[in-house]
Amino acid sequence: MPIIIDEKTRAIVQGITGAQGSFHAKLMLEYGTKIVAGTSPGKGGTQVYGIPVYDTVEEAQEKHSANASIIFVPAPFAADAALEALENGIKNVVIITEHIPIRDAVNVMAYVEKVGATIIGPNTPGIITPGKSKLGIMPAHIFKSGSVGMVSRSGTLTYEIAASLTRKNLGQSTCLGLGGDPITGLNFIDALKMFEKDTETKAIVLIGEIGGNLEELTAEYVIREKYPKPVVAFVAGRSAPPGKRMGHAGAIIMGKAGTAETKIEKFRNAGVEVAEKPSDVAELLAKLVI
Amino acid sequence: MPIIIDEKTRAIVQGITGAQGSFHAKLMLEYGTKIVAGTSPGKGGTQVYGIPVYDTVEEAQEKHSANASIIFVPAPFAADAALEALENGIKNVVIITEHIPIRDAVNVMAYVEKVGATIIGPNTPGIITPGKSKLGIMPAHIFKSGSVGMVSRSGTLTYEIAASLTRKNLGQSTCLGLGGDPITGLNFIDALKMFEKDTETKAIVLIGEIGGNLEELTAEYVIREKYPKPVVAFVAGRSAPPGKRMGHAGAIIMGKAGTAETKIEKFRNAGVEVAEKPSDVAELLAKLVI
Amino acid sequence: MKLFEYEAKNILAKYKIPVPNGELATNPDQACELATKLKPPFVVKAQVLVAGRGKAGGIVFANSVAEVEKAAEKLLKMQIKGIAVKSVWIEEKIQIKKELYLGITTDRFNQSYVMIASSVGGMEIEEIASKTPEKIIRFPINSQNGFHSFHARQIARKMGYAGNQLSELGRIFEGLYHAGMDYDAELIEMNPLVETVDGKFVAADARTIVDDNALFRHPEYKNRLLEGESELTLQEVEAAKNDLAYVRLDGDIGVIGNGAGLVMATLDTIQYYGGKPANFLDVGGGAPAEKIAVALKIVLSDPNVKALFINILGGITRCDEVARGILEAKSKVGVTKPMVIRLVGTNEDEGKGILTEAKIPVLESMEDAAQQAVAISKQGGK
Amino acid sequence: MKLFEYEAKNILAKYKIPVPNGELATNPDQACELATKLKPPFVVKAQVLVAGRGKAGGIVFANSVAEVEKAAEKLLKMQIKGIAVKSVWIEEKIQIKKELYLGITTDRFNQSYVMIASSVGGMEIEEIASKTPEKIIRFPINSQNGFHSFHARQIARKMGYAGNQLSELGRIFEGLYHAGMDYDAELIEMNPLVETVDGKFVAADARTIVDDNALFRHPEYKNRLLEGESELTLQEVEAAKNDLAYVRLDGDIGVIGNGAGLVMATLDTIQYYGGKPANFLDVGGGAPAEKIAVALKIVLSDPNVKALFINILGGITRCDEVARGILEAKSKVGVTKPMVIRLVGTNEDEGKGILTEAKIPVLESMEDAAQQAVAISKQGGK
Repeated sequence: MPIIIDEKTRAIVQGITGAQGSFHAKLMLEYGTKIVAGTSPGKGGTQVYGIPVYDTVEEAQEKHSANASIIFVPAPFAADAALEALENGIKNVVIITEHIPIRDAVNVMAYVEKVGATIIGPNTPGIITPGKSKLGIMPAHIFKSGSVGMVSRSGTLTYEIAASLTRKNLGQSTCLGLGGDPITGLNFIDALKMFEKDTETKAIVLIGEIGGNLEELTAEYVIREKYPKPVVAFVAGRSAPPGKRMGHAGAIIMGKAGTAETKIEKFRNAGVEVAEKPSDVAELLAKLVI
Repeated sequence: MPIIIDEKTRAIVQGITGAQGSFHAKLMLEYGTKIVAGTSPGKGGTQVYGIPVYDTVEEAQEKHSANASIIFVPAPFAADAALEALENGIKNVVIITEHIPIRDAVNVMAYVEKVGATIIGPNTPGIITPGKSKLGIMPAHIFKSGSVGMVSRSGTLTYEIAASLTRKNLGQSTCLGLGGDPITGLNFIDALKMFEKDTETKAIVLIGEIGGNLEELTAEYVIREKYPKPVVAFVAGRSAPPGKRMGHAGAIIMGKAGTAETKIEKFRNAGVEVAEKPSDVAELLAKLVI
Repeated sequence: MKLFEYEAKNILAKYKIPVPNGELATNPDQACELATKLKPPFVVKAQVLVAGRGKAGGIVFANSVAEVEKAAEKLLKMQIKGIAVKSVWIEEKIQIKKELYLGITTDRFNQSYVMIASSVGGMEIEEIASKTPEKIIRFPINSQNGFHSFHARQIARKMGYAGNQLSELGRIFEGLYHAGMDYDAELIEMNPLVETVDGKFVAADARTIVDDNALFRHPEYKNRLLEGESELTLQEVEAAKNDLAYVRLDGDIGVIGNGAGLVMATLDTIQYYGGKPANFLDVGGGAPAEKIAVALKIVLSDPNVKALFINILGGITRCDEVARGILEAKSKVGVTKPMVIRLVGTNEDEGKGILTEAKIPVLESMEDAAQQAVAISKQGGK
Repeated sequence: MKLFEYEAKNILAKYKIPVPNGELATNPDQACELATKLKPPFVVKAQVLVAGRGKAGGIVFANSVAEVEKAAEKLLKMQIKGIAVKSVWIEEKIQIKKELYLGITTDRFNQSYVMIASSVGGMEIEEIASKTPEKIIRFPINSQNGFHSFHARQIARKMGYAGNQLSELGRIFEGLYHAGMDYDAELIEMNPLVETVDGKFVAADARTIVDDNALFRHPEYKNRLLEGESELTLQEVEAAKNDLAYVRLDGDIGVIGNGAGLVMATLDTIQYYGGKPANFLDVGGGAPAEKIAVALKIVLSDPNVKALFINILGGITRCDEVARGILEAKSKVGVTKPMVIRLVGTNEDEGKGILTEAKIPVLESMEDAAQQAVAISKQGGK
């Protein structure tokens, strides 16, 4: 069984009537994801590609009992949407929305901690279990079912590397974007734990970037737990000058902490192979999984 | 065993350097209560009647591992003190302070609900297990060890009735003031549950007053659970005109709800004896416990 | 502390809750001038803090500026339940389709704030609760989790709204929550919250009671309270200044005690023995001598009082301080009415000693003291 | 968004955190006049948003009003790291006994805010952390429970304070927390927080970075950002106005991509093949054609750019919109530099179709495209 989502996942789309929400609801449906309902306050009673739309998650849940949600709600209202999903019993929530204020994200995560749920994102491309289910905005055709687990802080870079894996016939069990914001739900270590239990996953690709210390902590975790499956990493931002924010709040380096160099060094010390450029990931992986 | 406190209780006094805090710390010590430490931010390192004073509960706990606290801190800072006690592992907290804003009290109670602890008060005279321990400001000499459990929304009225019980040789197991504020920790039902389990308690005196619907809910509880021990009630405020606030936030009647009449009627329907005046409580009780 | 309607509406407006356009006037000329800024028809409303203003004639409709002037003139000469009308609120009249109720108050049992909503409004919430209990929605608020706009939408849905109206109500409910929290309201309500004929929502009347204990966070209101700009009588203002809880009643036995429960039981006992209390006065916990003296002064300033009943059971309050306060009042204010004093509890012996030395008798039983006070009052205070 | 020191200090003062008395001046005369309101000796500080202001000579001590005028004159003519000094902050000099550090930032791993305190201050927190790691106190904040004054006192105690100083530090820390939350600070720090010779505490320097994503809650700063009153270059202001993330670098290959990770990897790959990127430009997710056109315009306005490398991997971004944006830029702005375009993902076929029709070649491999862009730049953009 892959991680978090599979063919049995029943999902709602929050913010389904917006341009992105409706566009991707259609793509997800076409991919085979069970999208059972959508929500959009003020648009209750309408339909989007045949999906019933409700004003509240409460009503959607009364009628459809979903177990996952994907959020396309604009940033100022996205934290509210996430809390709405969680309070109405949905345990897996993917937040696509970017530009959510940090304070809002912190509040959501504190609530998650209390109720026990899984948040992917915010500012994530989502999650895909190729051939089974997709809760995200990734272009589906670049993925292929297989045994490589992928977890990444960067959206488009995930596509880049997933596509190169697929070209080399290295299919994926589940691909998961953590999200590029300073505060996100799942982290690398959570994902490694899930992939460890998943019998379909034989090796893991981990895509990091400058800023923060999640990669460093993950490297320590790999050493401490003698992580049993092979891991290949790529870290974006080697050429980034310190102190400059690169594109989103996640990618900023302060002084020495969080540079690509320290992250790469820590990974290598932990026995994690680190690729020089995106296309090298597939080559390193091919050697490991044969 | 009596309820909540006994001779093994180890307590700290928060706000011990104030006039009330130090005065009652002394009285509690004299009564035999194990007061192991006091706190008062800015006064750490001093002593009050031989009790060591600390700036923080954290430090007091490192050195004395108390399991109860009594708070005399001024109203604007009292909620902070309660949270400090709770976060530092103290599970029984008595808040003597009156005039705590409702919003602050609500925040404390929401935290209590999360961590599981017992709050008595605010705006309470505290709790006394006669002959064993006293965490409160009640004049000790009016109490006497025995088998009547008392629980009350009113401080001085508790003394009034406890004294009349003692005069009739009706001793008390534990006497407990819920506090006169609109938001308090323990309620009548919580106390009834505790007294039910306490083998020393043979009968319960319940002192209510106008305002709110706690008495009504308690009467319903007594019926629903077929409460096994005899209960005698007194309700203050028969002569109060509606819509006027009587002395503290607790004692206000809005329209028909919360009048003495409705409370007394509900109690009588539940088989609870209701006294006409304070001195009648002891007489009704004497008949019940013989 | 109750706020005036215009204050409550100004708060709502700050939280982007629609209220009728309006202006406050303290004389008919000003009313006339301000009305020209508004669109007719108008409603002119007496700003007083007593309930039942409408039935007492405190709300007048006006179709023209001239009628506003007349209404203001009439209202500003009125007394409503003994309170003089000092200002009027002139606002544009709303075209009502439906009246709703929305309020936030405290829920003792759940130890939380609770939002109460009803698709029936315009009368007291207690009346709504007894007439159409099935229309009352109680929504407890978890203060750790907060009240979010999705909660507001869930409530709006239960009230029977959908679509844009649901979203708009959601915004209004969320605004009310933040207003209530920020202003430490123990009650904040819009009653009625009106659905207009064009499907919009407007708070046609608003009521806010600020938690007295939180006034230190709201000095703007604390100051107004102390300056007497409120519904309080002179005695009540004096009491509030001294942190005493005083309520005037219609009898002739002045009562002073410590603890709301005890004072209420004292009133009840007086009544039980056939007497009539002149007031409720709770000196609270730990009152020093000066406060006791002020309490006596306040109670004695009521000409109806024929006898004084002081009932103290000391816990945090010390009997010696009470005794000293009584002597202080005797020497400074001069106590001309007969006093019945009952004094037991903390430092009881010192307190009794002080009074006995001053030749003031002290009783031990509340019932005995009550009977004695009733007897004195029946003899006309002799 | 970084705030100026004086803005950061004004925020602290609002939360009752002691800051030195000070005034802001934009010319030497004004500096002279305002200094008379303050007590000498003075410190005159250039208000710029770049780090290392002190080492660059941006802080001048002055013993008299005349010296303040001179200092202001000098500073207001200065450029610090290429940024012109437009204003100076004149404040009273503090008698320092000890320098402390206190800041609040985010903790990715714990998904929370974290307060960082140290009894050593005055240098960058990273330097403190590497020199005296044992002096760093990390205190995670649970946003549901909040940060209360007792938390603040616990931290002060760990910093080695007791008694009144502990209480005072507690008040300051609590104030910093509320300031940070209310202003949506992703970083708020007092460095140094000074213990003065008389045992008081004063925030001698202050830094605040407001979360860009929360600027909709803080229009006062959002407006200043857009008006260019900040540290940003012209291109950066233009980018911010259009919600584009742009960072100027020192190479000659202009880069446009979608997604920070991909754009960074693009820069890395250019560097890997021996080229030098001229900028970072992330159009973000789902950029419409107009935004792509603006991105091209911004990158092309940098005279150093010899070649343009557009690297798009569409997810939420649609390739057809990107293609239309490129054509729009070509027709409106005129693209004179050679372009290398790599375009795959959502609506890839439509996008390629549009560009192919316009005779613009499209590549599929990022590495191939990078190598081609590097080759063009090495030939001087031909």
